[in-house]
Amino acid sequence: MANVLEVKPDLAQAQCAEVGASKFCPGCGHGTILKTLAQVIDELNLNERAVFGCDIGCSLLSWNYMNIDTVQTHHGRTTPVIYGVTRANPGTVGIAYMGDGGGLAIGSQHLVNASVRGENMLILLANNTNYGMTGGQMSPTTMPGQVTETTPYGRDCSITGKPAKGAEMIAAIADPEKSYVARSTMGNVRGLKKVLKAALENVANGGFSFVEVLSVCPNNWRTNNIKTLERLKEMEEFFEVKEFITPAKKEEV
Amino acid sequence: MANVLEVKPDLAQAQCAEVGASKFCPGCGHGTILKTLAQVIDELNLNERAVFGCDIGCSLLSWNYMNIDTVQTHHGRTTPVIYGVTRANPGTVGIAYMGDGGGLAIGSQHLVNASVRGENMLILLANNTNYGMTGGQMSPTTMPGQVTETTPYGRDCSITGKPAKGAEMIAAIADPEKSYVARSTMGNVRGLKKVLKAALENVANGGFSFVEVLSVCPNNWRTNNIKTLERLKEMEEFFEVKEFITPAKKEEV
Amino acid sequence: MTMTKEDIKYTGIKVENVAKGKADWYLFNKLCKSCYLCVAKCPVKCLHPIEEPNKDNSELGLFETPVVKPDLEKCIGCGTCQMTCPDCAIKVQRK
Amino acid sequence: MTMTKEDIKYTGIKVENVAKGKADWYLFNKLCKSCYLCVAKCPVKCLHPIEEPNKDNSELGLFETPVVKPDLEKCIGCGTCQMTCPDCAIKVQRK
Amino acid sequence: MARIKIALAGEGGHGVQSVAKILVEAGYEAGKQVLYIPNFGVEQRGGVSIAFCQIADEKIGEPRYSKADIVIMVSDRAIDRCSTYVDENTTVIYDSSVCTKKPEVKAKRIIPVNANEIANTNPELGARVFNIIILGVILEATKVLDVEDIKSAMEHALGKKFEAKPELRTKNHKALEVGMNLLKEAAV
Amino acid sequence: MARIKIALAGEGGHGVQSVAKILVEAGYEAGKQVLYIPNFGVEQRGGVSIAFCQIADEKIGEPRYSKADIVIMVSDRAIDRCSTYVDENTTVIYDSSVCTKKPEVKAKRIIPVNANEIANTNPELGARVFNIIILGVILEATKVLDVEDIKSAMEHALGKKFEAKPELRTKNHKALEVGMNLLKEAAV
Amino acid sequence: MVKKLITQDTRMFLTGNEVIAYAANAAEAEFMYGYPITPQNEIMHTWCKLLPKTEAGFLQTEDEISAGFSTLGGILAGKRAFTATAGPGNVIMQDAQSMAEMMRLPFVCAVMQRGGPSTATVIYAQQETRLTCFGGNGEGFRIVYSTAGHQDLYDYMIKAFNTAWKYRFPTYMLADGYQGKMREPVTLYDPASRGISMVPTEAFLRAEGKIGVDRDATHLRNTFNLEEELMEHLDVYKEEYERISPEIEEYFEYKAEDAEVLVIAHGIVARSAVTAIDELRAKGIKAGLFRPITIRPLPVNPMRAAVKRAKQVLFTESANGQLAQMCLEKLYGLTTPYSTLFKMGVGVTGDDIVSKVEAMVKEPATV
Amino acid sequence: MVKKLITQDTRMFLTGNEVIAYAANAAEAEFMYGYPITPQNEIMHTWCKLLPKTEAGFLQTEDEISAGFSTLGGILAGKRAFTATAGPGNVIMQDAQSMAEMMRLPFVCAVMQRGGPSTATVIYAQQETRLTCFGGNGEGFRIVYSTAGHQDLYDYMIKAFNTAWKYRFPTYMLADGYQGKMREPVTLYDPASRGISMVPTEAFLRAEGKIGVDRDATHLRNTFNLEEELMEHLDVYKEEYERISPEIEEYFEYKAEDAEVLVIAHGIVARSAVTAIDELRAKGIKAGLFRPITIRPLPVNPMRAAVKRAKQVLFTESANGQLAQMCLEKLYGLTTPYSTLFKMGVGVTGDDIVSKVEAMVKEPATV
Ligand SMILES: Cc1ncc(C[n+]2csc(CCOP(=O)(O)OP(=O)(O)O)c2C)c(N)n1
Ligand SMILES: Cc1ncc(C[n+]2csc(CCOP(=O)(O)OP(=O)(O)O)c2C)c(N)n1
Ligand code: SF4
Ligand code: SF4
Ligand code: SF4
Ligand code: SF4
Repeated sequence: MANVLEVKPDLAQAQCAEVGASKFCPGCGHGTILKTLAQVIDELNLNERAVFGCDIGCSLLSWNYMNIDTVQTHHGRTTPVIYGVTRANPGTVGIAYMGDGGGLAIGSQHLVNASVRGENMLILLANNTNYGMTGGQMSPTTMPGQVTETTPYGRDCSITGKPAKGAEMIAAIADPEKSYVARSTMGNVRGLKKVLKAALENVANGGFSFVEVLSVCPNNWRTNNIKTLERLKEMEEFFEVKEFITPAKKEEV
Repeated sequence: MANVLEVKPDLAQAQCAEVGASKFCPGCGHGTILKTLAQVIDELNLNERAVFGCDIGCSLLSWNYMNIDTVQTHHGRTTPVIYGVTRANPGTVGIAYMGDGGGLAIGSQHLVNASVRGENMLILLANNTNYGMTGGQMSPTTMPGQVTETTPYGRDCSITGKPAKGAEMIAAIADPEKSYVARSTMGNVRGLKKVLKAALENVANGGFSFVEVLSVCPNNWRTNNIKTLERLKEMEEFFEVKEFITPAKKEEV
Repeated sequence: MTMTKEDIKYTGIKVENVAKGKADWYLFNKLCKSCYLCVAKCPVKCLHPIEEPNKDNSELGLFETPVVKPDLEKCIGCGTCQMTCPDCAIKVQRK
Repeated sequence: MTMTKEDIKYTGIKVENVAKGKADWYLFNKLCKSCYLCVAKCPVKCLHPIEEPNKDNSELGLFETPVVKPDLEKCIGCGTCQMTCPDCAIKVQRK
Repeated sequence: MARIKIALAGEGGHGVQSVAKILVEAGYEAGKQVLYIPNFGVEQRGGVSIAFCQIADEKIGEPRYSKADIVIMVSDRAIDRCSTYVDENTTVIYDSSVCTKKPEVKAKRIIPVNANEIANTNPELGARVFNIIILGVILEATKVLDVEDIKSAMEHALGKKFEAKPELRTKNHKALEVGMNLLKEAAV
Repeated sequence: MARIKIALAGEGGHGVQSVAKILVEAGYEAGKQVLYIPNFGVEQRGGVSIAFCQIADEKIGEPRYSKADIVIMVSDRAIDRCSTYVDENTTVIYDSSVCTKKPEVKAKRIIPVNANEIANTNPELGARVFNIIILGVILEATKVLDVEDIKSAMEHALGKKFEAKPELRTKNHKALEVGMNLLKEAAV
Repeated sequence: MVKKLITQDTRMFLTGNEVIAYAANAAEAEFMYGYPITPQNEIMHTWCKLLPKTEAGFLQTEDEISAGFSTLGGILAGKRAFTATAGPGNVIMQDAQSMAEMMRLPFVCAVMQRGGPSTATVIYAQQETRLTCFGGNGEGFRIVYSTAGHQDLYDYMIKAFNTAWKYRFPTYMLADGYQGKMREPVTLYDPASRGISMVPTEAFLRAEGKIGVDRDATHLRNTFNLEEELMEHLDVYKEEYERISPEIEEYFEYKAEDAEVLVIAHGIVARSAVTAIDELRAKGIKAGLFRPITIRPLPVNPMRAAVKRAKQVLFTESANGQLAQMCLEKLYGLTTPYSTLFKMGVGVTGDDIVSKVEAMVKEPATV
Repeated sequence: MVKKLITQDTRMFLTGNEVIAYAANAAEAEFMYGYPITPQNEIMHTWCKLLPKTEAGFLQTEDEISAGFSTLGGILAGKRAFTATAGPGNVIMQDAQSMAEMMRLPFVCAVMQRGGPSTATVIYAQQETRLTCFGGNGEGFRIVYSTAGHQDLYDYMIKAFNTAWKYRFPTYMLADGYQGKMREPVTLYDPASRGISMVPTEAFLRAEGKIGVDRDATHLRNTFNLEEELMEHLDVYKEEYERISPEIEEYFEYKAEDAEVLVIAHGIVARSAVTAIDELRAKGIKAGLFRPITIRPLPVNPMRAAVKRAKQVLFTESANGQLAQMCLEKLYGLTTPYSTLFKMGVGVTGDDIVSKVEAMVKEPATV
């Protein structure tokens, strides 16, 4: 067993070599989502057209993960920064990467208005049902009964309301003629890749895309590998994994 | 023709006598909506339970219109102020009154999250398809082709996106078990009254209600009475007037 | 203390016995802003701005513009104008 | 200038000729964070944390915790582990 | 003239700002230094509308002043709001056919005019040109501008309407003249 | 002892903060003045984790200090990060069985210990109690607290686990002892 | 009514954030509105964990804008409501704070400063000093207590509620990431046992009585049509603020009486100064500390007196002179030379101050 | 490339807001992002009306938060982008401004001050002076030009773009509601005709070249894991800010040389001061004006010199001493007594200043 291996890991061109060892916690879903995104960028050859914006949230740890031009923004503000870029420089494939808190709570006015206006960008939302970066508080998507730091006795929906469903909301407000809206899961990497590809293709063609990815946060969930995947399964049952609006469907209309 | 009349105008108890002559422009829809609201408050006898919050926008001119406890807030912030009240003092019938700008643009994160959480309040949104108070700029609901100060050559939806549909969005995200969601119009005062009644009853019973009312802004539209009503008709065709979620439907489920 | 509705004296126009005597029609001129939405909405088109308002302060509205008045003969006392008026300037009282 | 992927030397584990010789299995230990998601996802349950990792620095991961290794006999070289790994620590190379 | 400070106040519908705009535009075209601040508040309509104008030969310093040289008040509420701009050097002009009261201020002179009445009664005029009569009054009161300057500024502002309805031009010119005479008479 | 300043640094997974918590808790229970600041940054995992502790007889002033009396480093990166807290009055302790290098600092003393190796090789111990061995080292190095104080604080922190698995208690006590001895030996 | 957890003196070993949650309960706070941000999270966590015992209320909002405005809602409803924030959260909460300032609402907020500007670090700083005192589009009619340790956190968090409700100016407890995250011993007590009674709250909306019969409808506003109306209000606020300031001002002096070098510092940096002063005195250098506890309003007279007595002044902050600017305004006319030791976003240690003062003594500053 | 509208000197009679829109075009600004707020609306309106001629871009955003951040996006994309705001909009835009400060982005914003705090009035004030100079959770490494009329609006709006792009500190043109809404004559010109060439912009994202071949991927951030990393950056910013300040500082003196009473005022209030000084001189009172044009950084040396020469100083503002605080910090050590004339949210007239100075002369102030 030689120590130095003769092969290199399968890192996409759009992914930085130095941060192959990313700053995310062990087992964190952000890694899976981003490596898949990087592969898709390679495949679509968008490396020079893409601009990647990351939110504050654990997503900020990706500030030097992608080997494409990247800007780290403020909590909730990745959407306006990125549509600011694409408005000023059309042809840019803008990607705004954020958590469920950044997207559905503090940044929801931008999410909603960018969707309605059909800004030319991909909003990519990693839903791990909590606020990872700040130590695991309730987020809009926290599951009923889920224990978090601000729901220490489990989320009581009679007080907090039911979990927010991002993709369903965007599907209801986005312009079906130019939008791609889907929910995917890191539990199905092949599916995720397909979705990201469709989403980025739509953006490259001038459209608006929203993709919510069901993700995991073993650190704050305090789960081991098995429990993590079990919870992800539960999420997949609760949050419907599907394409809500696709360019294909558009053509059918 | 006696100068001093022996009768008084039909002002609701929930409406202030002194401001019968409101600060709104001639023909402004805010007057119609608020007088109807006041009548409904009287009829449901909510005068002591109600708290009225008004946004910044022409709605702020109602800061002393209602003869119920009122607080004027900031642009877009009426929703959080009012759910702040009702969270702290359950039993309060909270009413957040705002324009389409305050509700769907700058306050949309609150609108969306209050709807998802099912805050115990009525969000009442007067949609006059522009920013009235600031002199008539485009708002999220400005109609295709509409001339405003920021779309001086008519709203071009290929640049700005299509008009936002508030009630449809809320209907997609509100909890059907406890929500009442409707779009009404000041063009049909009887219908408006029915809707407001259902909405406030639902709030009085602990629910969340959202009502969008199609309204008019003759001042910024620069329309006379006939043109004003014609435009309102156009709006009624573009924005579907209906109950999207009702407590009745809930029982059917 | 709030000035109650009873304390306020309203001036304006009274048109007696509209709708064949079934109702009286009132306009509170200091509430009217001359938007003329009532005029546009009247189902029998009997409501009109006063062409030459007199100066006794009952025919000029809040902004000193002419208020409206129905045609006694045509008015059916339906109350549409009252319902329409954003400023509660009209009252149609059935008898 | 970015250090290119070619410049970096990766250490780790090589398991040759898995899947009846159809593939080689590699683990880059300085990328592995010992989350063991690959372990849970392996369809034939052949992947395991190394119980007693040796100290030559190829069996301890980024946080100096034991990395994983497949059972040469059982591994079918399907690549699920590679796809699963959030940190690109595994490579299954078909021959 | 070093600098003349004019405050013009009326109800929202009185066209006070349109008149002020024509006035300062005329001053500008005549090569004067001018400065004009429309009063604006949260209410689009319904409040008292005030136009603060200055016309000067040299660069104007302060944008707003404590006391005006001429204050024109065309409604009761305008009297209430604008008395603060009056001191013993101020000429106050008010429309006695609109206002129900007289300004109770210590001023250099207080001159009533009945522009509104004239507008409504003179068959050559009409309610619409009430504000232009007031403009005539101001023109006469300030005496810093030529009637031709005003007419050309009017052309600028209302030219399109005049094209469409040439009799409007005559009416407006007439109103201007009437206004000027009104003050001349009142001033006697 | 007026005040003793301790900086303890290791990798995210090393249990550095748990050890520090037990240490200060013991100090608190012993009636000392204590102050503990966990190092925290944006990264939940992966960075160097540092615990800044102070134990004193009198009220503690500054919350963070420039130089520590004792610095314990249990990884290469910890050596890099924490050399700044060392001066000629500092005792530096590092785990030579984890670190691949020696701290290059000017210090009062630099003491290598091989806690990790011992944890992994001593059949009575195990990798899990590596941090408790370090705690023993600190206890011996500072000499301001009694081993019984530490044991009771450990009981506080790990009591539930000990209840469930009483052999854990023995193991931890053993680790503590080993750690103390380790320093005693190294210090000779 | 909320249930109070601390009924007798209790010594505990807590993080500062835990102390604040306990203090709010001791002050009979009824509702917390908040949005997570490091380093204040554990205030919320502790508050939430204690809810079954305290029977208080909590709402996690969608952002700090809503946290600020819904706190105002709670206050309007007559509840002793509060919030806590830091860094960028403090920035966007200024909008609500401005409304509180204009409407004289007893807004209470714990600010746990972190590095700035922007997201910067989650750790520690004193870079929100100016923001907390003067943020928003107003004149800073606010009251700000700057704390220097856990006992302060407890004492002043309780006091903040009473100050806010008594004077109706937004009131802040300004601390920092170190204080929030560090652990030290603290004695919790029932305020009543210290002779502190809580100022009763008042329902600004839905007060007792039937509208139009017992009382008028309440109409609260923050917008005026005329400049002059606005000025009238602000002039009253200013007059009141200046009148009550002497009652509110607090400060702490340490060996300042005969100090030749006077250190001026606030919050936890003042604690480092105490350490430094002891060391300096041991070395024979007459150093002393003036620590304003209320940094808004500043205790101007005692500060001027102390500066006048000294030969040199040192301003030291974990910021670029935010406190110094506020102080120097009030010290105008004096001529004691000053030096500065500003470390942006980083803690100031005793050693830092010792070296600086030694240098000052060696080479005295000139004006 | 945008089309420039003004190719030769053109005298016009415009509102200030119109002037600003023209100035932005003259400066070759390519994109405006904005949200309506009185009294800056007409900047947007004019910009939009001119779009077919200028071929520039415009985006009306959902709020000022997005206006600020999308402006940053435009700048990152390499465009000469800008925004404008006022009052509460300026408050919530501080978040984006803090990011610009941290990332040294050439953010340009026209601030048209209105009454505060809160929604207050839509009219006029100088109550955003501190906010614009120091807002957010940072140290105010910003450049702020305070204008006093339409010619200033044109000159400094153009200059703001060059300052921002040259020095990479957020740059503001601070004006007010009067200036925005009032009309006065102004001469528009092509900057080139005055020897002004526009500093070229630069694409911070998607620069020329293939990633990994011609250049590295760009990774911009505003967050650091360690306090020390943060300080390292801020120390550099501070050093640079101080180094370039002398190049940037601008001021205007009016009869200040022999002034016994020195009025210190900025923006349009300084214009009232000029009127007052003429009147006072006519009355035989030796009054003079020191007007900082850059209120951040302040022209400290000339200001100190002027104050030193004077017998008395008067600070006057349409605010409660926001400029005065900034100045007094820098004037520490001097002993010239000062008085104040602060009118919150209301214009200061020449008469106001005349009366005040007369009173000062009658009864001189003491320190
Ligand atoms: C204005 C503002 N408020 C709060 C924070 C603190 N904050 C940082 S990350 C975060 C939550 C992140 O959660 P999410 O967006 O779901 O992403 P995750 O970390 O789970 O990936 C919060 C509240 C901040 N940085 N800025
Ligand atoms: C934070 C903030 N941004 C902007 C404004 C300016 N503003 C006041 S009202 C208004 C628009 C109102 O439009 P809308 O909400 O549609 O109500 P309308 O006036 O049409 O009834 C705006 C932008 C403000 N007051 N505060
Ligand atoms: S805290 Fe959760 S979301 Fe954040 S890096 Fe760790 S596992 Fe991932
Ligand atoms: S501007 Fe429009 S919305 Fe506002 S009061 Fe006038 S008519 Fe109504
Ligand atoms: S009565 Fe009412 S509806 Fe009719 S014109 Fe007057 S204000 Fe308008
Ligand atoms: S190889 Fe990857 S998936 Fe497997 S344990 Fe290591 S980091 Fe986790």
